[in-house]
Amino acid sequence: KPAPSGTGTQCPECAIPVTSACKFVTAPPEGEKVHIVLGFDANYPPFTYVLPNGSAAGFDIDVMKWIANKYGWELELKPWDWSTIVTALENGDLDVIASGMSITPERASEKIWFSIPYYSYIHELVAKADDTRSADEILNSGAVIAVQKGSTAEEWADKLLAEGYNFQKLALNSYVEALQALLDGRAQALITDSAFLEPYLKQHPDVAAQVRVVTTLGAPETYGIATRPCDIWLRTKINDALHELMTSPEWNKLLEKWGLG
Amino acid sequence: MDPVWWEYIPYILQGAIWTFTLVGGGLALGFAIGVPVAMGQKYGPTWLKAVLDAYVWFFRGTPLVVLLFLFYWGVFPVLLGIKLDALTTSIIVLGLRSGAYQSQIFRGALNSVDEGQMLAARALGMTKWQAITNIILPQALRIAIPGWTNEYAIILKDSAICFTLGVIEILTRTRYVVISTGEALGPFLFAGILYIIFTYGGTKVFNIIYEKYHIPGLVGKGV
Amino acid sequence: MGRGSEMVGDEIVLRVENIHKRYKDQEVLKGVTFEVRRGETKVIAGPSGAGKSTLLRCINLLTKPDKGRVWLEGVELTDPETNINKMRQKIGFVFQEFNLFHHLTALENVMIGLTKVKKLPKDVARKKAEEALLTVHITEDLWHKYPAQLSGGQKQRVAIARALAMDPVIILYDEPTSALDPQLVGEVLRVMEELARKGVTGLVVTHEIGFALEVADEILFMYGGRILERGPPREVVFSPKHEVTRKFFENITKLYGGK
Amino acid sequence: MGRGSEMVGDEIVLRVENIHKRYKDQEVLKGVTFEVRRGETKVIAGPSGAGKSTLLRCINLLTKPDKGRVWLEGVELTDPETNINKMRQKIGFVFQEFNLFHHLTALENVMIGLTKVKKLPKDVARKKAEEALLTVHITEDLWHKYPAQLSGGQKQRVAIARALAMDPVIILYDEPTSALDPQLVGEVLRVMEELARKGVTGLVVTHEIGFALEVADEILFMYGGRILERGPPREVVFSPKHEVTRKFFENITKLYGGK
Amino acid sequence: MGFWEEFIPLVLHGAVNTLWVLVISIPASVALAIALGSARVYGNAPIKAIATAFVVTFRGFPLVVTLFLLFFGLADLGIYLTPYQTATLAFVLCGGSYMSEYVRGAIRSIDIGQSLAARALGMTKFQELIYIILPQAIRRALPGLSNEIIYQIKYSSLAFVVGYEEIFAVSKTFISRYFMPLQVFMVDAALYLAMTTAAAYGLRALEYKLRIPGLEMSIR
Ligand SMILES: Nc1ncnc2c1ncn2[C@@H]1O[C@H](COP(=O)(O)OP(=O)(O)OP(=O)(O)O)[C@@H](O)[C@H]1O
Ligand SMILES: Nc1ncnc2c1ncn2[C@@H]1O[C@H](COP(=O)(O)OP(=O)(O)OP(=O)(O)O)[C@@H](O)[C@H]1O
Ligand SMILES: [Mg+2]
Ligand SMILES: [Mg+2]
Repeated sequence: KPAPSGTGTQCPECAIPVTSACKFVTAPPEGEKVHIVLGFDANYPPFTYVLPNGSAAGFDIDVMKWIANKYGWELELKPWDWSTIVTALENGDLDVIASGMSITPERASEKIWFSIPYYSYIHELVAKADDTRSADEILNSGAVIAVQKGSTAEEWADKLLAEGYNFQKLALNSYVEALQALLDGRAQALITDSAFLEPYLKQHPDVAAQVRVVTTLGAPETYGIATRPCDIWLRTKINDALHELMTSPEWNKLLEKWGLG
Repeated sequence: MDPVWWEYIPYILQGAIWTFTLVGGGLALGFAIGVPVAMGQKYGPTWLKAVLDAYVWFFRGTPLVVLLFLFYWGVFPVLLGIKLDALTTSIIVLGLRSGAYQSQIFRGALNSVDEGQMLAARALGMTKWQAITNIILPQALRIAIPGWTNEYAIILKDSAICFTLGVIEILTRTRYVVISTGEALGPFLFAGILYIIFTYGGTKVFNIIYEKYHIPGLVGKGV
Repeated sequence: MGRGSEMVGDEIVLRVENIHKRYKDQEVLKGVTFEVRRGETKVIAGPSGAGKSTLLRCINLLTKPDKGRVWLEGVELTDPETNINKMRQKIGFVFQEFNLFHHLTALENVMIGLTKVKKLPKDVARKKAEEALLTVHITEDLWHKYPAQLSGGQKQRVAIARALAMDPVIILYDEPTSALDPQLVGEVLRVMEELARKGVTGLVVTHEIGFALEVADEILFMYGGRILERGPPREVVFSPKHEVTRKFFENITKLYGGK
Repeated sequence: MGRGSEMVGDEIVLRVENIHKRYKDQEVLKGVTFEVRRGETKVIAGPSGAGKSTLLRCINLLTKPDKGRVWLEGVELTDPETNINKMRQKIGFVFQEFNLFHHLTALENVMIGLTKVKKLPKDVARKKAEEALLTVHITEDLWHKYPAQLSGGQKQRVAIARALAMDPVIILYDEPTSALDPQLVGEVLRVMEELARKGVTGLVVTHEIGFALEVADEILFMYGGRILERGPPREVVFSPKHEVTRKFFENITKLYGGK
Repeated sequence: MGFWEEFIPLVLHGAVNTLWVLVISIPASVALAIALGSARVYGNAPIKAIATAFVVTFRGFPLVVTLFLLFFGLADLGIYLTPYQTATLAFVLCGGSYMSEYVRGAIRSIDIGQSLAARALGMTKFQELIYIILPQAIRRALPGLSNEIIYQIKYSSLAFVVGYEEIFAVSKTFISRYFMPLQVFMVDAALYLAMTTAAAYGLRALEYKLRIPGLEMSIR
C-alpha cells in the first residue's frame, strides 16, 4: 500500500486552477463546521447503491462516513448521474466523488485529482460454466461479449478489438444487464471487473454456479476518491484518514462486510 | 420467497412526488409558452415569426440532456448570473422545451379552424386579438387536446432525464433498484405499469375534457 | 320604384371607388365604383362568379382590395391610419356561408359581438341578442342549440340576427334569403324594410329578383367583375340596356310567367 | 300541371313508410309516408325546421330513422341485410351545404365517385365528370379550382354535377338552387327536366315555388315533422286546405304580385 | 490522440447507426399510427378496444422499459432480437402509438358533411376513410406528427440501453473515459439538431406542398 502523500494521484504537469467552486484549499477557520457533499453513482453495488428506504449504502459510503466521523465533518450524500458527475464536482455541486472510480491518467487531469488508491481490482473474462474453451478461442470465435457501457471493462474490450481479436462487443447499461445477457445466452462471454463480480457471485450463489472466470486481463487497477485539484487541504485530510483506516483492523472488517475480502 | 425488490416499492413510489412536480411545472410552463408562440407563428409579423421559428427549432431539436446541462451550468450561472437549484432548472428547461412542442400542436389545431370563423369575427369588428382569443382559440384548444395528452405522456417519462442534474424520480429510482437488487425484469415491469396507470389516468382526464367540450353535432366519428 | 326611397336622404353613407381585386391568374374585380345613401337599399345582382361576394368582402376589407378606396360616413376605410375594427362594428355582414361560430350556441353567437366588441354588460347584451333572434323568428327553443344542430334556414337567420344586434350603420347581406322558405323570406324582407326605415342602410347581394323589385332603390348589375348596368329595379330588370342583362333576367319572366 | 307528368310511369321507384326521427328532446319526423314513381319530380316544401333535410337524409340512411321503412326499386334499404353502399350509388344526393370534398378540385370531386365507387377507368371517369360539369355550366377554367376557391353558385353546381355523374336512379336535392342566380336556376331546372325525361326521378326540397309550379308533379307540404298536405302544385299553392299552408304560400303572391 | 480525432470518427459511425434505425422506424411508425388512429375512430368495438389497449400500453411504457422488455423479456422466451431489431421495433411500437393520437384527433376534426357526402356517393366506410377522411386528416395531423418524428429522432438515443452503438452510446463511453461532457454534448447536439432540422424542414415543405388552396388561412 502506498504511503500517504499530500496529493494522491494527480496530473503532474497540470496547473491547479482556483475557481469559485474551490472550498477547501486551506484549512477552514477554527470552529467552523465543515460540510462536505459526497457525490456517488448509485448504480454500483457494493460500492455505492441505495437501500429499500432510499438511503445510500455501500463500501465507499462507509469509508466516507468513517472519514467524516473522524474529523467531525457534516456529510451530505447526493446520488448523481455518472455522465455529469465530474462537471458537478467542478462546479461545486459536489465536493468529493467516492463511487468506485477507477484512477486512470485520462481522468486525473485538470478537472479532478484522486486520493491515494484504496481498492484494487482486476478485469476478468467470464463465460458460462459449461463453456470449456480457452480465452483465445472465445475472443477469436466471433462471439458476442457483453460489457458495461462506459466502464473500464469496455475500454478493455476496445483494446482487445484494436489488437485484432475477433468478437462482437455488446455494451449494456450496467454490469447486471451485461451479466444477464450472458445468462440469457445472448452473449457468450462477459468482460467485467472483480470489484463487481466477486461480491455479486457471493451474494448470488445460483449465478456463481453457472459461470466461470476464464482468465484475468491485464494488471490490477485501483479506485480513488476524486476531489477538485485545488482543494488541497481536503485531499490531504482524506489521504491521511484513508491511510489511517487502511492500516487499522477496521479496514478488513469493512472489506469483509461488503464481500470484498 | 418474495423478490427482494418488493421491499423497494415504497421507495419507487416516493419518486412520484418528483415526477409530478416536474410534469406539472413543465406542462404548465410549456402551455403558457406554447399557445402564444403558436399564435405568433401564425398571426405575428415576419420578424416575430423568425424569432419564434428559431426558438422552436432549437428547443425541439436539441436533446434534453444537453439543454439541462447548458442551462444548469451555462445559461443561468454564466450568462444570467443566477444560480438556480436543480429542480427549478429542470422545470424551466422542461417547460421551455415543451413550449416548443406544444406550439406545434396548437399551430396544427389553429390550421384546422376554418377561415370563415376568422372572417365572421373580424366582420363583427373584433380585433385580430379578440378574434383569436374569443373565436379561434376556444375551437383550436379543443382540437389540440389529443395532442396534448401525448405531450403529457412524453413529459411524464422525459422527466427521468432530469436526473442529469440529480433530480431523482421514478425511473431513476427503478434503475437503482435494478442495480441494487440485481433483478431487472420485475422492477422495470412495475415501473412500466406505474407509468401506464399515470398515462392512462391523465389521458382519461383529457378525454373527459375533450368529450365535454366536443362541439355537439359538429365533428364526425364517421357515419 | 323601390319602397325605401321615401326615407332616403342625400347623405352618402358608403362610397366605393374603383375597387380592383385579382386572384393570381384571374381578375375578379375590375374597377367597381358606386355609393349608397342613408336609408337606401341597394341590390347587387349578377351571375355566379361575377365577383359579388368578393366585392362585399372588399368593402369591409375582409379581403384587401388591390386598388381603390372605400369610405363609410366620410371616414376612409382603406386608409391604413383608420381603426378598421372600430369601423367594422358599424358594418353588419351576413355571409353567404353563414360562418356561425361553431363552438357557440345560437344565442352566444349573437351575444359575443355585443359583449366582447361593444363591451355591453352581459344582461344587456343578452336582452338585445334575444330581441334580434326573435326578430328573425328564432324562438327560445333554438337559442341553446349549436350551429351544427340547426337547419339551414335557422342558421341563416341566426347569422342575420348576429349582424342586426350590433346596431350597424349599414348591413352587407350576401344572399341572406337563400336558405329561407318564402314565408321567412317575406319576414326577413320586412325586417330589412323596417331597418331601412330606421335609417339602417342595406347593400344586398341577392338572386331574389322579386325582392329587388319590391324593396330596392337601385339595382347594380354585375358582370365579369364590373358594374355593367345600374338603375331603378324595374328598368334594369324589364328594359335593360345590355343583352347579357336581358338574358340574365329573362328567366324570371319565364319562370314566374305562369302567374 | 307539372311538366314532367307525361313521362311518369306507374312503377314506384321510392317508397317511404312511416319514418320517425327524434333528436333527444325533439321529435323531428313524426311518421312520413309517400312514394315516388319513375320519372316523377316531387317537391318537398315547408317552413324552416320542418324536417325536410332530415327526411332526405333518412331516405338514404345517412341519418338512421328511429322507425319506418324505405324501399328503392323494390329493395328495402332499411333492411340490415341490404348492402346500403351498393344502393346509395343509385341515389344521388345534393346537400344543402354542398359538402364538397375540401381536398379535391372541382373535377376530382366529381370523378372520385366514378373511379373509387364505380371503379371506372380514369379516362372514362374523367370524360363523364367533364360532361356532368359542363351540364351545370362549370367550364374548364374552374375544373382545377378547389372548393374554397369557388363562389357559392359554383360550389352548388359542382355538388349537382357530382350527383349527376353517378347515373343515379333518383336524385335527392336539398335546396339545389339556393345559391344560384335566376339564369342558372333556369338552367339547372332544365337539367333536372331532361333527367326526368330520361327516367331519372327527382325528389327536391326547395323554396323556389316558381320551380315547383313549373316542374313538379306533386308538392308535399311538410309542417312540424309531418306531411300536412299534398297534391298537384297549383292546388297546394293556390287553394290549400290548411290555414298554415295558405299562410306559407301567401307571400309568393305578395312578393311577385307586382308582375 | 486528441479528443476530436478520436471522438469524431466514432460519433459519426454512431450517427450512421442512428440513421439506420430511423430510416425504417419513422415511416413504419407513421403507417402504424394511421392504422391505429383510424381503427380507434372507425373500427368496430373489438377493433377499437384492441387498438386502444395497444396505444395505452405502448404510450404508457417508458421507451426504456419497452426496449428492455423486448431485449431481455423476449430472450427469456427464447426470442433473441438483435440490438438493431429491438430498437427499431420499440421505436415503431412507441412512436406509432404516440402518433396515432394525432391522427385520431385530426380525423375527428373533419366536419361531418365530408363523411355524409362520401357515404351518399355509395362509398363504404372504408372507402370514405381512405379517399376522403384520411387525406384531409393527415394534412391536419402533420404538425403534430412532425413533433413525434422529431421526438423519435431524439429518442433514438435510448437505443444504447440495448447495446446499440448509436450517437449516444458512443458519447456515453467517451464521457466516462474522459469526463468531457460539455464537448461531447455539443457535438451530439449539433448532430441531433442537424437531423431534426432536416426532418422539420422536410415536413414543413410537405405541409406546404399539401396545403389545400384557399382553405387554410395561412400555412407557412
Ligand atoms: N380564394 C380564391 N382564390 C381563387 N379564386 C377565387 C377565390 N375566391 C373567389 N375566387 C374566384 O373569384 C370569382 C368571383 O367569386 P365570388 O365569390 O365573388 O362570386 P359571386 O359573384 O359571389 O358568385 P355567387 O353568386 O356564385 O356566390 C369566382 O370565379 C371564383 O372562382
Ligand atoms: N344533429 C341535430 N341535433 C339536434 N337537433 C337537430 C339536429 N339536426 C337537426 N336538428 C333539428 O331538427 C329540426 C329539423 O331540421 P332540418 O334540417 O331537417 O330542417 P329543414 O326542414 O331542412 O329546415 P331548412 O329549410 O331551414 O333547411 C330543426 O329544428 C333542427 O334544429
Ligand atoms: Mg357569392
Ligand atoms: Mg334543410
